[in-house]
Amino acid sequence: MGTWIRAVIVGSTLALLSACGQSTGSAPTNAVVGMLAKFTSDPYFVAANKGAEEAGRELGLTVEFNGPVDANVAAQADIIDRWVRRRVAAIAVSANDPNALAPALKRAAAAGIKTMSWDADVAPDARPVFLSQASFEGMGKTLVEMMVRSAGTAAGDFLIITAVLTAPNQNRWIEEIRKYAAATYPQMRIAAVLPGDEDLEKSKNVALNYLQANPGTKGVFCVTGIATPGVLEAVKQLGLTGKVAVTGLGVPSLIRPYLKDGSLEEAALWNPVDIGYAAMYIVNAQLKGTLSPQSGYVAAGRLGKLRFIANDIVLLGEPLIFTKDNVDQFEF
Amino acid sequence: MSAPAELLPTAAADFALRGVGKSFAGVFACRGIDLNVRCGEVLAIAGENGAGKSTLMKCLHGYYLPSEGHIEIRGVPVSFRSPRDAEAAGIAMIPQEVDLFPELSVAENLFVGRKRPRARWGGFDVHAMQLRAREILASLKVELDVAQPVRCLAAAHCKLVEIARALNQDARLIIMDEPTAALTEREAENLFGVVAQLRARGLAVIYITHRLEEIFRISDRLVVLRDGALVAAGPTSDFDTSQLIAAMVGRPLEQLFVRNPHPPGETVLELRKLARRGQFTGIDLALRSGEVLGVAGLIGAGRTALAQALFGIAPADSGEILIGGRAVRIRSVADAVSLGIAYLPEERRSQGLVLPFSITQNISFAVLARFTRFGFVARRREACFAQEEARRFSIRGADVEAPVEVLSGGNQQKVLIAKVLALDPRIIVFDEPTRGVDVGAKTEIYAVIDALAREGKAILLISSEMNELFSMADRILVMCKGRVTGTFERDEFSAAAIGAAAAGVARSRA
Amino acid sequence: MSVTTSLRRLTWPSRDAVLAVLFIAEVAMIGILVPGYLSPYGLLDASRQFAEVGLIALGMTLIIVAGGIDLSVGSLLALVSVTIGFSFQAGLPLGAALFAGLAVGAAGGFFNGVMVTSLRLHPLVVTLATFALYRGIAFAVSKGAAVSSFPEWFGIFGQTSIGGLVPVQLICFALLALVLALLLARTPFGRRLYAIGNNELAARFSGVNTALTRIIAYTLTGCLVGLAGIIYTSRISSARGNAGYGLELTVIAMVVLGGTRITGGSGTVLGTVLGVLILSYLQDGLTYGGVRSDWALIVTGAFLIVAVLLNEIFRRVRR
Amino acid sequence: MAVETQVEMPMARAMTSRERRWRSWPQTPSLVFLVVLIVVLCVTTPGFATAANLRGVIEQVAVVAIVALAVNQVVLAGEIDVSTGSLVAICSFVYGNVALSQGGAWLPLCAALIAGGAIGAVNGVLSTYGRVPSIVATVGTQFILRGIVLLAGGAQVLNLAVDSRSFGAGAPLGIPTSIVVLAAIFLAMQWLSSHTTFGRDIYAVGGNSRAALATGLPIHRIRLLTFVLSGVSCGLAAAVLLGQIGQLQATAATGLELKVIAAIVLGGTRITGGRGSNVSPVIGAVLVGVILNALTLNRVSGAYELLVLGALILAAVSFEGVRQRLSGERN
Repeated sequence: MGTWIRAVIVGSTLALLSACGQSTGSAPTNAVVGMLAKFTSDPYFVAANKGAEEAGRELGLTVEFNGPVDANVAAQADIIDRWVRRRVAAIAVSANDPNALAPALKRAAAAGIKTMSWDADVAPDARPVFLSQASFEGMGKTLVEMMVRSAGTAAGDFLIITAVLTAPNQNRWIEEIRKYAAATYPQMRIAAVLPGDEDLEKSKNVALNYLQANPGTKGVFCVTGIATPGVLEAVKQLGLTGKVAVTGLGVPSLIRPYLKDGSLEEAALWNPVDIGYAAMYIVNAQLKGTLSPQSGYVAAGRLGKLRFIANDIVLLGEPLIFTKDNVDQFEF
Repeated sequence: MSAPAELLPTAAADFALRGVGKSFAGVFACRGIDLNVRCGEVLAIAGENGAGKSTLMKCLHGYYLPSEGHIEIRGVPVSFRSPRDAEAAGIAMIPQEVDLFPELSVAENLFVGRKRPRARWGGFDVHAMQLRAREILASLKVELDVAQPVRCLAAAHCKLVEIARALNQDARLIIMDEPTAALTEREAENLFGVVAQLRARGLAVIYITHRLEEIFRISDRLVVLRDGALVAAGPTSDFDTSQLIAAMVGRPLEQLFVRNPHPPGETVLELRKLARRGQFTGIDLALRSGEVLGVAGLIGAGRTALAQALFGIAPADSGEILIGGRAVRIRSVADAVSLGIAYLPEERRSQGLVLPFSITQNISFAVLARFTRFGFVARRREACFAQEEARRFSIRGADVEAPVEVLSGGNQQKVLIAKVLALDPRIIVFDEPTRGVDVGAKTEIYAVIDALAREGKAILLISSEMNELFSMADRILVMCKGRVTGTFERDEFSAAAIGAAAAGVARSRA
Repeated sequence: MSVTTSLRRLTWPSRDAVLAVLFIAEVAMIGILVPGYLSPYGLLDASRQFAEVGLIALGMTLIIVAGGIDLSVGSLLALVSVTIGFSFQAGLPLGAALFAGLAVGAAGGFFNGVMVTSLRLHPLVVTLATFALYRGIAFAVSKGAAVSSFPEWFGIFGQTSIGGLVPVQLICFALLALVLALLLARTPFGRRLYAIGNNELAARFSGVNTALTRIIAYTLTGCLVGLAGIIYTSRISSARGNAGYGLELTVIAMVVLGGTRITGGSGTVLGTVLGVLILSYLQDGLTYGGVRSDWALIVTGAFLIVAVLLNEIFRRVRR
Repeated sequence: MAVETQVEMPMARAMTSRERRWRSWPQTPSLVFLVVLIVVLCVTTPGFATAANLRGVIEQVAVVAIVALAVNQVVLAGEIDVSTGSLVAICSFVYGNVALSQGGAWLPLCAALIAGGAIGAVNGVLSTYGRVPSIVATVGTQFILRGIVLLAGGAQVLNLAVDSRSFGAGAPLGIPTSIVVLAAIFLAMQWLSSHTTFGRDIYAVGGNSRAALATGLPIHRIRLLTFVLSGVSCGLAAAVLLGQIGQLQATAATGLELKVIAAIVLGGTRITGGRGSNVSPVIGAVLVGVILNALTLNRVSGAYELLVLGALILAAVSFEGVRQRLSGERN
């Protein structure tokens, strides 16, 4: 490359940089809330975004929804950093890793941006408040009880299909399932925990391979909504419907056909629209400075008052349980 | 010398070039060429590298569109837009390097780009293809397993497959570019037989070669190109070697090879029972300083393997190597270089040069350490060195920053020699140093070898050209099937004896 | 050289210049469309996002120039990160854990190089195997868990800025870019890499230990992956097995966008730096402007194709 | 430019033509590896050697194998296609939506095949006439297509009716449909390779593109067509995939492209083109399927899955490398 070209390039870069340096002082766009999902383009998070936008309209907040295309935690940190540079008013995150986002969120807080977490928590010292969809203990209990109802027994071998082995929420639920089962149903044995990698096909194949070799398995817990239809397909294909019970988390729109044809009796989830909706109300309270754990409650529009279950955790409510009778009432 | 008109009447020409010229970026590689070829004759085209032979043939084969002039087939002007058009018109070209499809079978190679025999149910008929392939090869008196992949074949067989390919497309004119370059003399002999058959069948053959004796051996007529123009043409019988050379280089050459006698010195290199499994075995030789030891033999006799063992590329696995009387081990190229051994590989484009590199970068490549200061290459010193070397070896036609891929074959070879000699070796192995090089450059290369011998270097000269060995070597060592089958002093040189030793007929005598 | 060629060389801009103009035009365009984007602080801070891929791309340039490729870099990054985290958790002092990470990176690269040269298989095949193997080891070691209990000072590699303006990893990247640019363009080692990429046989016949040279290139890349792993782990202060997932294709895309020929023998470190900057700032600008990642993916893909297409057209016009 | 080394060859070992051909088959080492692995698993792993399990394994690798069979042709022609993951996803999206609005299976299949073929053609045009290296062009389209699927289909929930799932579910003749589809594609490719001019030309172009050009083969068009083939196969694979899982997922088939390439090279196809067979990708895919199946059967924790897979791939690849070294072949 000719030297003169190099000179032109360096010169023009510097000129551009200095020219734009002056625009730095422009006022930060107000009342923009960054809503960070684990990944975009997933029915669950799209529904959460819908709720957040609904609340945004009610509260006069601009919700900017974003997230990585895969469950990439570094990309999440990048997006937070960009929001910090833009000085958005608040950031609400659902974290792929509890600790990985902590530094970025602390930087945000240092820049005067309100932060909170929803759906999947970050390290407690990195956010003032977490909106929990359901308590882990409650979820563990619900899942085990559903399984006992579906399988008709608590004795025998059970399989757990999880998301990825590193998923923090799933790992907590599995822990609570084991804990509750050990305490309440000592004959319940968790024979294996296998990852379905948040992929329908993989979840199906894993279940297929396992059940093929272990047809005596009493039931399969699906601790991620994506795995449930896959596992049901596997059970169906092996002709084990009615012999191997399936239950777990389930997004109503995905499990509707299985509830209808009887291959699935019950599945649980919270309302993802509500969690997005509630998150924005909490953010609004933070922005207004009215969030007060001492009061024990936070007002959340059409959801009424949400309870603080700890000094920094707000509980959305109890998980919803879907059956073939009530599933049509849910639009997510 | 004015360009003579071709001697044949136009009407007799089956294929003709009419005033064909081709220019690249305004510079003509050949211009105003008139050429006639009849069926049933072999036309040789002679000329130094860069004379425009290849360009002309590429025009005829449809690879290039002529910038001016046109091609006629039986008096009808035609225009080829691709080799495919030319092949459809019955013109086939057999390139210098084997250009087949290694993973396809012999039979399939004959049909690539051609219509394959169809089977009734759609698709093509493999058996019909194999049958046809066997027929064609049989007509050339060749027996091959047509179902085996070409990658398993020897070079000579590949050539024959290429000829069979041309026949399979019903070629009326076959252009052969240096077909014997990679063949042994016996295989070449075989090929001449095939060419004679083609002529007898009524095909036209255009034969390009640097080996003048081949021209006299097989051609009916010849044309000579120089600097892109046709400078001589006529029946081969009208020419003799010196006339032909004179026409090619534009000046009469009394003697092709100059050699100043020089008494050899101490023994520098000695091999004792050197062997490498599957390649050569029991090699004994002694090489003195100031001596040129020729190595003759057919391809596959183990000559190159021996050279590469000496240079550490494929080390020997038993026997001794003594340099200056001391036993040494050569396990890598680095070992060989540090012992003062240099090797000029036979394939300059694939083994010798980095084509996109400049002349400078190629010449300095093996001795970069010499121009390295604080870990960086001192580019000015490097360029100075290259300039000096380029002058010394009279590398012409480009400045030293030009990539070597734009140079002619002769100049490329000189760059390679400069690069090899930059190592300042004591022992130099030249492996086919003049292959594919024009006569002028050849002489220059011989002069270099001669000068090196006079400087007291010990030289091993591997060559398949008997003439070259006879002119250059002080002694000739003959190899056959991995063994030394004869050693000849200068006064014993005889083509018959060496040929016999190379063929393994006579047992070692010297 | 003919007069016309030299004239054309002067009048037609070099590939690097085209890329540089493209980069400036891109940033300027984002600056116009997204108010507030162009601030020195912001532009510098954005470098946090590409320092890791950038470092790996520098090494990848050497490998690709020498006619190789390395698909295992993303997996190796995960292995480095896990090594740091879990050796620290097992009681190793953090400093030693960092060295262990670097060593694992170097060893991973070295292993790639040895396998590629000793098996004489295409590097795509070998590194596809280590692509699975390295992440496999990372998963097996971590068993899916993550380590995050790093001391405060670990943040200096990925979270702090010099003078509150220049992120530490940017300095690291710039320094290494300079070092590698010199290494490739000005040293005998670099010359050997080009020679191997163009004609490995000729390099061998010239006395180059081609196997060793290639092993060094892979090992160097491994070291850079190790460094990137340290920065990555520090930046998100957690070590886990799924780090750097899908990184390899991005890195290769950046290198090729920078004008390095994918089949080897040609390419520059400056070009790679520009390739890194162009793709990274494109993504940064898009997300900054509130464009969702899905859209960013589409724009990035389109930009990659168009840029290489343009590059190709320029190359043909120059001929 | 690939120039053969002119090393003088030793006298050839005595070997019959047939033996030599069998030994030089590209898929021989992986086939041996697979057979040994299966024998070992039959002995060590209860539940492995049942018909149902083996059928399951093949069903599970059907999608990868179908795509790999076509991408194998791309690789043989000297190019590469790493956009197949996103391609399958977008074809699934097309299939799913047509199935939802029109019902049935054949009409959606046609739509998916057309979509796949069209995108494959774009890949092909970019990589040949556009001179963009195919690894870059297809990385680019992979990004673009995934982005489009995520945007268009991310929030969409698609539950396929039974009659739209006939390519991946059910076993009307006692053999699961996905295996029938796979077998059909294999036979079609086999026929293409051995009995059509296009099929042989692919080998010619990949083995020696310079000579192919000189012969007048339309190398750009041949390569472009292999990309179209790859795209069409992605359409078919989408039909099988959706049939198997019954629901559309925007992140479906993420990372498929590397599995496909792994299957191809594991099976012994030379990544630089010209050498390989149609058996190669199937063997490669089945090999991976068998390994994963054996891990689950043995209840190996998921944490070790990738490690074992990686080690075995490395072993298989090394085996091939060592074999080539011993037999003096070059890669």
